[in-house]
Amino acid sequence: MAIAPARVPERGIPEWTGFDGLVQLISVDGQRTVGCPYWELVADVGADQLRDLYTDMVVVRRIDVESMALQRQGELALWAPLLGQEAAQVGSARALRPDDFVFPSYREHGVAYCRGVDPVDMLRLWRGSALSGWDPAVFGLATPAIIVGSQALHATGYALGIMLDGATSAAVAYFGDGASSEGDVAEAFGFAASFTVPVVFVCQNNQWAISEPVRLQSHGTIAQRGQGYGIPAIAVDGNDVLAVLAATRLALARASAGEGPTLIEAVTYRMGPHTTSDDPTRYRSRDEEEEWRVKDPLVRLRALLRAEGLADDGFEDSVTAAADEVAARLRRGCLALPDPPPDALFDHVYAGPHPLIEEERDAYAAYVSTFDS
Amino acid sequence: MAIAPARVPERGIPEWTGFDGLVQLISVDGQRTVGCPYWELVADVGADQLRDLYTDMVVVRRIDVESMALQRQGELALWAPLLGQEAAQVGSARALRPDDFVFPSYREHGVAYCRGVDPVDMLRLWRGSALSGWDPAVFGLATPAIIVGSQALHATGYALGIMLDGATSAAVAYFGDGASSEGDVAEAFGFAASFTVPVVFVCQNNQWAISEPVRLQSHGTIAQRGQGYGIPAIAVDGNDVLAVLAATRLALARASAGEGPTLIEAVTYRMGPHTTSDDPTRYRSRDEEEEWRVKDPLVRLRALLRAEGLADDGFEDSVTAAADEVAARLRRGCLALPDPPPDALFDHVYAGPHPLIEEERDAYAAYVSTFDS
Amino acid sequence: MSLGQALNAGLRQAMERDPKVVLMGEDIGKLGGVFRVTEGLQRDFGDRRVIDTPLAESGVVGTAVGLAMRGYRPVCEIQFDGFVYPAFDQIVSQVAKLRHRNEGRVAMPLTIRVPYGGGIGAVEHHSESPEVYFAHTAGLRVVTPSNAADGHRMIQQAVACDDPVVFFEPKRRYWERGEVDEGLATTVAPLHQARVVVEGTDATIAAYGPMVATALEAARIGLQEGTSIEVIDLRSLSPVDFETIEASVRKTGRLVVAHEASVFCGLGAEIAARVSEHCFYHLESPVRRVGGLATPYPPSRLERHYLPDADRMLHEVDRCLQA
Amino acid sequence: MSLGQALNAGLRQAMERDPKVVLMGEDIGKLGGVFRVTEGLQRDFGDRRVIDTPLAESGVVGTAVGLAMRGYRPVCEIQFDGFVYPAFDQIVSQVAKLRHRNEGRVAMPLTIRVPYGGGIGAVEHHSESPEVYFAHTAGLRVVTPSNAADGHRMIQQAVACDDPVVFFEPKRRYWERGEVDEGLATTVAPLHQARVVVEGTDATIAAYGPMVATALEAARIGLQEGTSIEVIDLRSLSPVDFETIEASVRKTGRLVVAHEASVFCGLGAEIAARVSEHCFYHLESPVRRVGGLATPYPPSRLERHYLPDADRMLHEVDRCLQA
Ligand SMILES: Cc1ncc(C[n+]2csc(CCOP(=O)(O)OP(=O)(O)O)c2C)c(N)n1
Ligand SMILES: Cc1ncc(C[n+]2csc(CCOP(=O)(O)OP(=O)(O)O)c2C)c(N)n1
Ligand SMILES: [Mg+2]
Ligand SMILES: [Mg+2]
Repeated sequence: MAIAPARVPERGIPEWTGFDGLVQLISVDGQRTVGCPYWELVADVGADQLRDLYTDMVVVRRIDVESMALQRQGELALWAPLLGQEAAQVGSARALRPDDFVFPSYREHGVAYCRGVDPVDMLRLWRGSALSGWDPAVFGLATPAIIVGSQALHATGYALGIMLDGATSAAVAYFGDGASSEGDVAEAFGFAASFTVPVVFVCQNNQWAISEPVRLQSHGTIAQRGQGYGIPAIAVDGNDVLAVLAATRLALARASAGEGPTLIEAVTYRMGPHTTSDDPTRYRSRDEEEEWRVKDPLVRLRALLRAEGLADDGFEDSVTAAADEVAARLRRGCLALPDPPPDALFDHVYAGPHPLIEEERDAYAAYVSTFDS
Repeated sequence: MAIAPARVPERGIPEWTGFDGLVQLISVDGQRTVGCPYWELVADVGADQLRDLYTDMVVVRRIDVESMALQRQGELALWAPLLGQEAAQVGSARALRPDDFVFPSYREHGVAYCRGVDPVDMLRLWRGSALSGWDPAVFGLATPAIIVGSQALHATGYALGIMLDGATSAAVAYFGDGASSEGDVAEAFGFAASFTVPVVFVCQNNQWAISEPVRLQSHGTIAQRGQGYGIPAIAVDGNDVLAVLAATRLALARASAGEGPTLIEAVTYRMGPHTTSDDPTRYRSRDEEEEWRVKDPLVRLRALLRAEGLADDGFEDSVTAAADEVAARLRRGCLALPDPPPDALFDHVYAGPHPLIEEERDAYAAYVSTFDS
Repeated sequence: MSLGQALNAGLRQAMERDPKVVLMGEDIGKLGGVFRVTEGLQRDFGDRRVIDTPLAESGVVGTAVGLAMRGYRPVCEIQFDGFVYPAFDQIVSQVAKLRHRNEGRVAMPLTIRVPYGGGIGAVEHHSESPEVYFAHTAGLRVVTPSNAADGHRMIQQAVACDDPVVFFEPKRRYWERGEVDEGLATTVAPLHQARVVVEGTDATIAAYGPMVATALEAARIGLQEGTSIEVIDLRSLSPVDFETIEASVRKTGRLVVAHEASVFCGLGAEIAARVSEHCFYHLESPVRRVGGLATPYPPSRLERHYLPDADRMLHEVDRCLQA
Repeated sequence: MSLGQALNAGLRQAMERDPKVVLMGEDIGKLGGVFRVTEGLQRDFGDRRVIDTPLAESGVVGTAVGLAMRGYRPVCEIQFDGFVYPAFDQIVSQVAKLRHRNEGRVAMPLTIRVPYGGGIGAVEHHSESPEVYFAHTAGLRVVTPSNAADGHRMIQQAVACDDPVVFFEPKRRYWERGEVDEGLATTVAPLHQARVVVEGTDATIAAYGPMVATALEAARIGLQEGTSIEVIDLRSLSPVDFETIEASVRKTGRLVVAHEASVFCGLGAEIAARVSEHCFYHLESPVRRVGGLATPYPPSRLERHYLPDADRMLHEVDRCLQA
């Protein structure tokens, strides 16, 4: 979907306050909005691409559902569902170019999927069989950050490296509305603005940080926080995959053109619990959940496809079948994930030799051997 | 000077971009600006008050000069001069009410003076005879923060306490342009906005953080940073004591009225070195220093007083004499500051009994006694 | 009642006793904290005494400092051990030092609650044992209960204490039940007093927090195998109640110190160093330490190899006995 | 040349050798750092390799992490010891753990330079010795040179090291001069190797950083008084070269560990614990520790009472000899 690298519109970041002050290309009932200047950024997205985006979103949701099930069945220690955030993740990730580098949080399974990560590998961390699942360099995707907000600085530093290299790619940091309160995110804004580095901050404002509503973090918008640091910000309907795609393309184009950081606030909703350990009934209302169910990003894109005759039952069946296939593979792969050997404890703590590690490795082996005998 | 508690103007924070986008009541050449809505906030400031403000500024500068001299003579370990920031400090501090509570940085000698702290007590910290100099509760003034930015959170928490108490006073945090990059300051903005607490953030943007120019911290203004968090901000000519007084009164009035935090960016200049250890010739030009010398806050207020016939040679001589008297007392007091007894090492580490402290206290006494014998 | 419930009850009593006690933290209100330790407290005391904060740990502790200066007695919750580091600066440079800096003119009666330790199959950063960072920091008190009764008493003492207390809660023991006397005065034992949980004669195991139950298991097994092990629950990590430990070592002549944290420069080092010095002529064998490895905390499928269990404790006891 | 100049020269050589070496920090450019350790480097290598950063320590280290992931080899300067704490989270949770987290697929060749220790009459937060916080943290290497020659060699080794190194510089020794062989290969000794600086037979003093010169003074005085003291410069605090220490203790039978940091849970605890265990039958007397008090660092007019001096070291040596 990065096929048509966007140019930075001459007039900078277009103003658009069509829908709740958010950039929106597809309305909640699946109509194309009229007059939004962001359309020019996705002018190349035709029928096939729309169907691909839909397929991505369905598959990603299926991965999420399957992982929830695996957790409920005791196969995963934990899972952080992305339900409801498929458009924000797929839309932004599909705008990325292979040489961009992403610093995700723990909820970006959709982003990881779009970067080409095998869903089974995503589960390593959640099953507890590893602290990571893939080679960051291969996919241009760091291991998910669990320390909320820390990755914003990593992305900024990586972007500084891109700038020093004279490259035209970008670093992308994903984080949540809650994370925007952490000092690290603020420092990342400051460094990124000060150094004018090619970084895109994608904040998925899913309305909640565990039990805390976004208004507890910020009375204004998160987009405004970035602007205070001199970072142009785009507030976008995060349940509109095309709008997110457009905004991300614009941000990446700005980065590549040497215009520095952009903040995208993708306004969306965490339709599920924070993680499988969470119980949202303690802190939010069914009414609110219902209100957002109407804005479901998949429903909306399907409505568009249907309205424009781009999808029929046959297409949908094939998408479902593809998603089921991915889910089946995921389940098989999960169950087959091996436990690491105990000796792996000592691996990769240091690159070079380290007497204490070697000593403990030997002691551990000796200790284990007392049981063998 | 807190005599006429300001009311919050109905229209909120008045816009005023008369001088470089800054609120200004006295022009660089000592003229009253016309039409600035902030005048109504200082309508009660007559001849006597203007002369008092001038006296404060002269005395504060004299304290600073004397302390620099004491450091050069080896009587202080270090000194952080406020030269050039007298208006920003006196103007803001004179707006404060007795029950407001201030969290200063290490450069706020002028604020401390206005809060009633004995200048000799200010030197304890710089002489190395104590880590603090006065009782914070008595003066409504915390011990200066050396960890840059940390005090912004303390002020926010204190303000939360004021709010919980249902009191109408405010907490005030002073920090610099450099500090505005620290995560703690950002978190303070976030908490203050989220809780709507009565705190005033006074950022003295003196253009430099040691050797780093303010543009390295922020491409926009510091006022904007606060606004991004939803905190109304006032950018004020920090070398204009009346403008700073007006802005601070407005901020305090907002706080007392339950309208929450305000950020004041007082644009000023650090005319001296960062501290007595610093050598500004390494990183800034004489031209720049000259440019700001013209804007000297004392010169400006004197020009106004002279132009309006509020000061004559006799008045100025009496001010100088008063300042010299303070300086002489300061010098005598400094030289007389006692070293703390070694045993003080163990005092006040804990409120309650602590076996290890007692053990070390005894061991130390025993060790010292080996030399006596 | 469980340890988690005991802490909840203790907090409730502390809040009832002193209106200046205020709780702050992420998700402690309606949710009652991710471990439900503050469950029901916002409902009963209101959202001005049980305050959900923005998601920023330095902010939580830094604003608590200001609240304390205003005369409040804040109790901060850090959601998990691994999230205390963003607040490290405020804890080390402010909380720990403010009283000393101000020559006693400023009080810092702050409690910082930190669920800590492993063994619950969690993802990274949720199983750490950072206690020694705080124990090494002058000006702080560091304590950790190992059971419901101590949790109930110690949290009240910590909140009532005029010094800052970092209060480590052994999260994998939250659900373990024990007798709690809710009427118990908070002054029964000083907060820093250790306890001999089981008496023994052949060797001493000094443990704390989550490791106390494990040490007790080791002692039970030891007894079956004919070794009489004395188990000490340190309860306080700064200061450490060396009197109790040294008295035990003078009796048994052998000491094993156990904790989940990495052995290297862990609290066990201080205890071994001190006991080796003070009990030099009473030790029959070197003090041995059993604890976490000199590696980051592993993925949870490996944690049982990382964490000391009763077998590893007994292995070290055996080595003491064989020396 | 002085230690400060030696570090400057070492950094220069490291930058010449590897174009991926980038320096970052507050005031390190035109000013050359408050201690002038980076003096002239921005002039000669440009502001893309010697980068003045905004005033935020977590930001400095956090962006360095990203730079390292991009293939750079960042060297961060923290202006003073007391300002490292805002970066603690990034150091402990990211820098230390990223390689392990990623099973070796991510390298973290980062150096964090920290001027540390007291004795220069500074105001609060400018005289701290936080080394044990880092030594206890798995995944980091922690080193500290005591003299110009080591400074010159070790900073180059640290920068070349593929692991993160927290590099503590004894600020009160910056101006002390020593011979430096600028042509010296960086591979003469492994970075973690300790050194017997002065040989002796009656007792060993193990010291590091600023305390090495003090220990040498103690050894000189001791010799005049008839006591032969061996002095070891640890140089590396994680890992610790126990071989060298234990060999010395097996010879002298007595050990005093000295550092400026608080004794309680300081690095000396680990050394005492380990040596007491491994040299149990060689020790003629308990290992003794001399160091900072269990109090915050005092106002500078009291620092000489807080900091170990040669007399206090000799006092502990005497107690060892009398035991
Ligand atoms: C530094 C830190 N503090 C606390 C946590 C615990 N925690 C994990 S996720 C989370 C909420 C994050 O909310 P948000 O940033 O909005 O992201 P979301 O979970 O909604 O995707 C919290 C408090 C953490 N992981 N790291
Ligand atoms: C956390 C922290 N980092 C670094 C320092 C060292 N330092 C002291 S003052 C200063 C510059 C502060 O600049 P600014 O905030 O603009 O205040 P000013 O000195 O100009 O009044 C620095 C870097 C510090 N004291 N604390
Ligand atoms: Mg969220
Ligand atoms: Mg400044």
